[in-house]
Amino acid sequence: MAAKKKEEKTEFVNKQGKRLDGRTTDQVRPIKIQVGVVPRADGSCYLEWGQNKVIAAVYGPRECLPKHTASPYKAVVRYSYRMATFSVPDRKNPKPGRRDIEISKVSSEAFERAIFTERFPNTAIDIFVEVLDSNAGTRIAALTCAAVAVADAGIPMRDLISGVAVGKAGGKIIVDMNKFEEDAPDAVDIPMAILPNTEEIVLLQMDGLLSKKEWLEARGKAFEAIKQVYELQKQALLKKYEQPVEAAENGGVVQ
Amino acid sequence: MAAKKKEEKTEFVNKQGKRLDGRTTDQVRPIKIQVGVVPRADGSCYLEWGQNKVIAAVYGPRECLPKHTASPYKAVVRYSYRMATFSVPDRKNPKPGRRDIEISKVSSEAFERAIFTERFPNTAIDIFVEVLDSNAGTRIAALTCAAVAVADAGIPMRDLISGVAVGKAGGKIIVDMNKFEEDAPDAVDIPMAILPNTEEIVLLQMDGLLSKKEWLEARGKAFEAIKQVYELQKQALLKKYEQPVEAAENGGVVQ
Amino acid sequence: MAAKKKEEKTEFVNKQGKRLDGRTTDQVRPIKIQVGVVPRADGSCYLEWGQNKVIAAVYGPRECLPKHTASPYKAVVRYSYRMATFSVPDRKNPKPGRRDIEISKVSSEAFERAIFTERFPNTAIDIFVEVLDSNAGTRIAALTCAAVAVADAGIPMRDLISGVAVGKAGGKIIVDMNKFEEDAPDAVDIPMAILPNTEEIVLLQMDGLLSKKEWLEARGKAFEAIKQVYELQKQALLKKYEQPVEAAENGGVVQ
Amino acid sequence: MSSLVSWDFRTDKVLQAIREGKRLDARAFDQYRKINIVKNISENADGSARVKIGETDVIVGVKMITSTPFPDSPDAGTLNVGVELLPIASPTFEAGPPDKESIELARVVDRGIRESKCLDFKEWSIEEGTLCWTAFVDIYALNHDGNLFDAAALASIVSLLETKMPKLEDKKIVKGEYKGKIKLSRKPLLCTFAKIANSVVADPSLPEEKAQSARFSVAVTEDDYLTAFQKGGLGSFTASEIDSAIDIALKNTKEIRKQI
Amino acid sequence: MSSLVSWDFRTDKVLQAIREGKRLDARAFDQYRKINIVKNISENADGSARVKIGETDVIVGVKMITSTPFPDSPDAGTLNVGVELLPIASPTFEAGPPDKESIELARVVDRGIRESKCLDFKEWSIEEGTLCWTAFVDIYALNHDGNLFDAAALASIVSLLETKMPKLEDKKIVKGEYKGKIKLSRKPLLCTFAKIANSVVADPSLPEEKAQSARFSVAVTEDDYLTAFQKGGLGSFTASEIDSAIDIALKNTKEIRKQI
Amino acid sequence: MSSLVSWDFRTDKVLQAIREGKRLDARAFDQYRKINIVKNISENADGSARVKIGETDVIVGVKMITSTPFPDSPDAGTLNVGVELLPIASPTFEAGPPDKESIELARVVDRGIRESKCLDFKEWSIEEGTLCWTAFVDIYALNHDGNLFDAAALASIVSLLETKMPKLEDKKIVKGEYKGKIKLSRKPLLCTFAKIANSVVADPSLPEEKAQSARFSVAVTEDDYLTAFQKGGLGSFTASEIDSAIDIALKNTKEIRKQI
Repeated sequence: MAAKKKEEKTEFVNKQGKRLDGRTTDQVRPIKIQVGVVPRADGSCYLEWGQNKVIAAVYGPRECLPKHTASPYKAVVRYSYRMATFSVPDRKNPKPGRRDIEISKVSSEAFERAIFTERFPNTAIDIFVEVLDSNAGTRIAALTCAAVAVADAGIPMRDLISGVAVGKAGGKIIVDMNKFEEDAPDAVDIPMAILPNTEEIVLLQMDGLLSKKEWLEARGKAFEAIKQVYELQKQALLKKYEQPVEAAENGGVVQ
Repeated sequence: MAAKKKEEKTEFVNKQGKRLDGRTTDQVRPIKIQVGVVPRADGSCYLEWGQNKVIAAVYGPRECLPKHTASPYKAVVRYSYRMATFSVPDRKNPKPGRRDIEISKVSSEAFERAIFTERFPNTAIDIFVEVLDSNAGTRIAALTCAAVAVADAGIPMRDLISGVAVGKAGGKIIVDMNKFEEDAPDAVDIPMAILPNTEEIVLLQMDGLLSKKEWLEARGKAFEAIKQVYELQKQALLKKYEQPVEAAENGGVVQ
Repeated sequence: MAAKKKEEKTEFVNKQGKRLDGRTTDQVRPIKIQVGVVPRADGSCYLEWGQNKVIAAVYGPRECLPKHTASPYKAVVRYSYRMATFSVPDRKNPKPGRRDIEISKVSSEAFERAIFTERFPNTAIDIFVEVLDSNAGTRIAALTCAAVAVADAGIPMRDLISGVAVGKAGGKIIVDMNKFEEDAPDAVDIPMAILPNTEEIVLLQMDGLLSKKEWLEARGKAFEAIKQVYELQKQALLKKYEQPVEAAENGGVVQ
Repeated sequence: MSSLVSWDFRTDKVLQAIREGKRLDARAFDQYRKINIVKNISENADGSARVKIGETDVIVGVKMITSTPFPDSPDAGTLNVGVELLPIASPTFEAGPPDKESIELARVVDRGIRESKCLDFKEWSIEEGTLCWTAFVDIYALNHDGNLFDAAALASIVSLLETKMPKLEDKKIVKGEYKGKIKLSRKPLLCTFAKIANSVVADPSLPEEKAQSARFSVAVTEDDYLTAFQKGGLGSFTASEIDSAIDIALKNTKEIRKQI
Repeated sequence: MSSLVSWDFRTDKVLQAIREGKRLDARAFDQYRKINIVKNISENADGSARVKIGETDVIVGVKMITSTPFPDSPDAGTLNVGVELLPIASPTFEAGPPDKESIELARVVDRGIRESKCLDFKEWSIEEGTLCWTAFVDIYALNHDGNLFDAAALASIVSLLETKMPKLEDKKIVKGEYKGKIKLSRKPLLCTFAKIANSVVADPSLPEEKAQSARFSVAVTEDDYLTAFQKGGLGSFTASEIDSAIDIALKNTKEIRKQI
Repeated sequence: MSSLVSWDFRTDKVLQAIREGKRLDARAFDQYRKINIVKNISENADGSARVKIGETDVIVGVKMITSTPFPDSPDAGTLNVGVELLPIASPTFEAGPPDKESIELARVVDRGIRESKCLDFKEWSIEEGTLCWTAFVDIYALNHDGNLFDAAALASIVSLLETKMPKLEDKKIVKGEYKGKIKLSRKPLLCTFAKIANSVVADPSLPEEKAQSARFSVAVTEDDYLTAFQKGGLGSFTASEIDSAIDIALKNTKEIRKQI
């Protein structure tokens, strides 16, 4: 939060509409998804999103302990977002911080909407996500990866969860900001996730100074980008059933 | 405890028998009590004692969890004394310290004597007190406030608990020391609480260098002062049933 | 582990085969053992081994709480190795560190082998050891002391556990290293414990640079030394039933 | 004893009313409860306030502390927001280290203030790289009757507006002496909405919170900037529900701001 | 196995005896059990002692450590008393961070010593504002047979009387070298009393502690000053019971002090 | 769902096979599963690797951090090894502070590396007594299928071999700039054995670990030194079993080292 801001004069989008990393304002970084990378888990997924690398595993529905935390009406979803100590420029304290806890909370709530929890009373569905490398947008990368892992576990969902972080840098609304853009002096960050078929918003956060008009532009761009993410998630799930999962000679990444 | 001591030569009581804040050696600082300030609680009280400001709420008798801490013979009284971070000159660490824990323990024990706990086996009576502003004598202000809150909750008691801190500064025995007096080089602090009708001592602590003779003088002054405190507690309880509780336009304080 | 190493040229064993404290390479420091020093415990022992001083108490077999940690097949052995803050040259943090936890774990496992745990299903056997003074070899002193305490508690064992730390300093394999020897630049430390009658190894750790040949020499010396320790343990246990335990006029030490 | 009230029963009543276009306490869907603000309620705090929204009661105190700046902002001070959901305030709150509820609350209040850039942290540098001011804003819930978010955010801003900057001598704070109030260039306020059945209402009461499927909070400034969003709860919002909530927030805060 | 003893049965016996003016172990109401003191039981400690009162067994070690003085006492050292009720000592003690029992015990021992002003903390200043001595007095219970308070306080004073001041070179401690013992101008001792039925007895044994309704401790010096009070337990004391306990404490400590 | 597998049944099968001189996965008693190594899997790490032994999957990242040297080694840097048994990796792993299993694992990996003297900590001194490099080696289990010890140790050594030393300017790290790799003079590797029935097998799989009575690990270097032993588990080893395990470790590591 107290991150160093870049010089005011940096031009984040040039006259040709290109960003410093060559992307257009609407363009998402390359995404690679591999399903079923943790044999011991009920469902799992490895995802790369630009430099971000995350792994997710799902256990459940299983017994909900301690018992007083269970619900007789539905499964409890417990989502845990964590970052490896080496996944950030400065070494992260291994103890979960307040940011980790907040992200885990709002992400749990997104999955409570997506999963048909009412079908599994008195159980817990545990979703664990670990960030192995990072460059802005990890909470959305984690959520997107976790949604595929939940599907891989065969847990019935209303829809996958798909998301993107839109934002502002140098006065321009751009999609899927990278770390350099996130450090713009006027940066605004808007992580957002929806159930793509109904366009219900299940996660929405924002920080920065944003006008209502800018919000409407950002929201529009986000919905477009999310459609692309959704297609990649579906393709990865299909691929699992088309070809045998290969051992990770290539580092566990589908090219 | 490692507080800075004032110059040896300070005269804490002048020839006219007046203290630096104008009080006599026997005089208690102004006390204001308002009953029933926390609508969600079973009983509550807000109290100002000089600069000290404390709020107390009582919940119970209620289920005692975890169950192995309950008693089949009586209610368990759990008293929690805490200070807001901004209630002291230096910012207090929000984590309860050893002082908080000791005060909570001896105050719990005082209430175990005051309350007819044997009438509520297998339950807990939870008393929470938060100090919002402080200037010496907070544990007694808290206890006095809590006693009114317990009465407001309708929990049967042998008697209210009333208390005062007596002590020594500049060689003189004085009642209800303020922070400046507490920092005297020869300061002695004696927090004391009794059941006023039977004069049973239910809380007694002391630190400082005190002769037996001085103790007897201090004890006598304390018993006198406690009678005044007791009257104010009873008046506040009566007032609740005489007039409707007003919203805290005046900061929750009865003038 | 980051301990300061002594000058390379120190000669740890002289031409007469004597070490700096006068011992031979095979000689164990003086050991004193007193059985039954904690009246409230089910079994107990106080042991001095050179400068090391440890006290052990055993409670159990008793109820195993929390219940989900119990086994329907056997008693659970819980061994706790702790060091008093003042038992080391620098004051030790009172919170158990990673070293304490590791030593407690491997020692617990040694006792799981020694005790006929299968005779006491659903119970816990708690072994607590506190180091009061130290000079190298405390984990073995603690284990040796605890074994006597377990016997004193009347808990049936396959055999006592007896141990010694062998090692290397200045290129020589020596038995029962002291702190000065442990700080040799080429020091190797090998704590080892066996059931003496079957010569089963129940605890074995090592750190340092050691050749296979040196290991064989060290192992041989260790087995010899352990026999002496075993005799002292047996003598102490016999003594308890021969003479009444004297109050600790002499500091709780059998001369 | 309030803890014995049947929440299921009350939830049904809230839902039924909302479906009929009403609220149990007769407010309009976009209407706040009565707000009461008392300033400077603790002398030992450098700034403090007590805010009630209906019966929801929150107290905030600010302490200005000298500390070491962050390595990546060596010439700037900082802000630290903490929340304690005191067990005084509700039978369901427990003492102990901050849980996820209080952490979320603290972080949303923090973002609303920080991201509005109302505080010029550069002014809080004392000596580059070694010493700066940190404002510790500590929030205590005293009675929970719904919408602690907005009460906490409002009490925080009022407390900061009252906060005096301690005097320094030899880089040490002189107790009880001050050199004027700290400066705030904006007054961001938080507005929280509950989605109940298919409606969205402002400033939810406790029974409404129990009946809500989702929560949305937006922090707005007097110059109509949005500075923080937070969606919470198990349900979802449509895009148009969010847009409409933002409009109501911009309108309501103009009223609330008059009371500060 | 001692943990299986029926305490209810023993409590009845204690109460019956007290009502008949007797104690189960035949002591007078104001009489201590036999006290045994062994000094210097740990070479790595700068001072240490083991004290038994009856079968109650406590060990204390002192470490003199260099540290930063408190901001409000830049020219003084300080004292830090810790207690561990080792699970060795009783089937009811559990390992873990200090609980309220051990915190109360530590703080009462601390106050008794500190408030007697027996230690001149100014002498422990090394460099004003930056370096001073802190005495860490760590108390370990080895066997609990009642009245750990007095055993802990006595072992602490004996340990401090034996404590040597480490040598300093370049503001760093030279291991194993000392420049004489630290100075104590007084020897405060703690006396603890149990109220059982309507009587008050000195030095309660464990069965007496189980039967007591309340506890009172007073620390006294050889020049007849009182330096700490602490009432504990669920019951109460009359003023005259307190006064009488103080008199007994002043008398008993004269005897105990001869053994130091 | 893997957590529902009957381990008792699998354990019986393992034991039966071992008694017949076989392993369930048809390996020889001294044979490792297939090892797969991927280097540099995290750009933000200064060195990193992912190692699979069979389906056991471990990731390690190294961060070089400037810190204060230990008082007893003012002219040397140091090593800090941490392990997180992520709940991702097994239904029986739980989130939370390190438990005794992960502490033992971290300390055995640490000893194997440190005691081989492969790292010259003196080279990591920046300014005597005040500043040095600490290598934080953090190990994360991603899938647990037995023998996490060897996978963790191998991934740690590979990560250290890849670790670049950050550039310093004014004693501060320049993000993303490096001055070459750190030096390792040896490559210690850990070999772990399971005692099952009366046999000892190398590189136990998860079903074999469930069936084992005891575990023995030995770290060895390319110049045939032993640098760490660790016996774990409820059972015991004979001296000749230990000796034979050491010989197998010296042999197996020559093969494994070719893959680094």
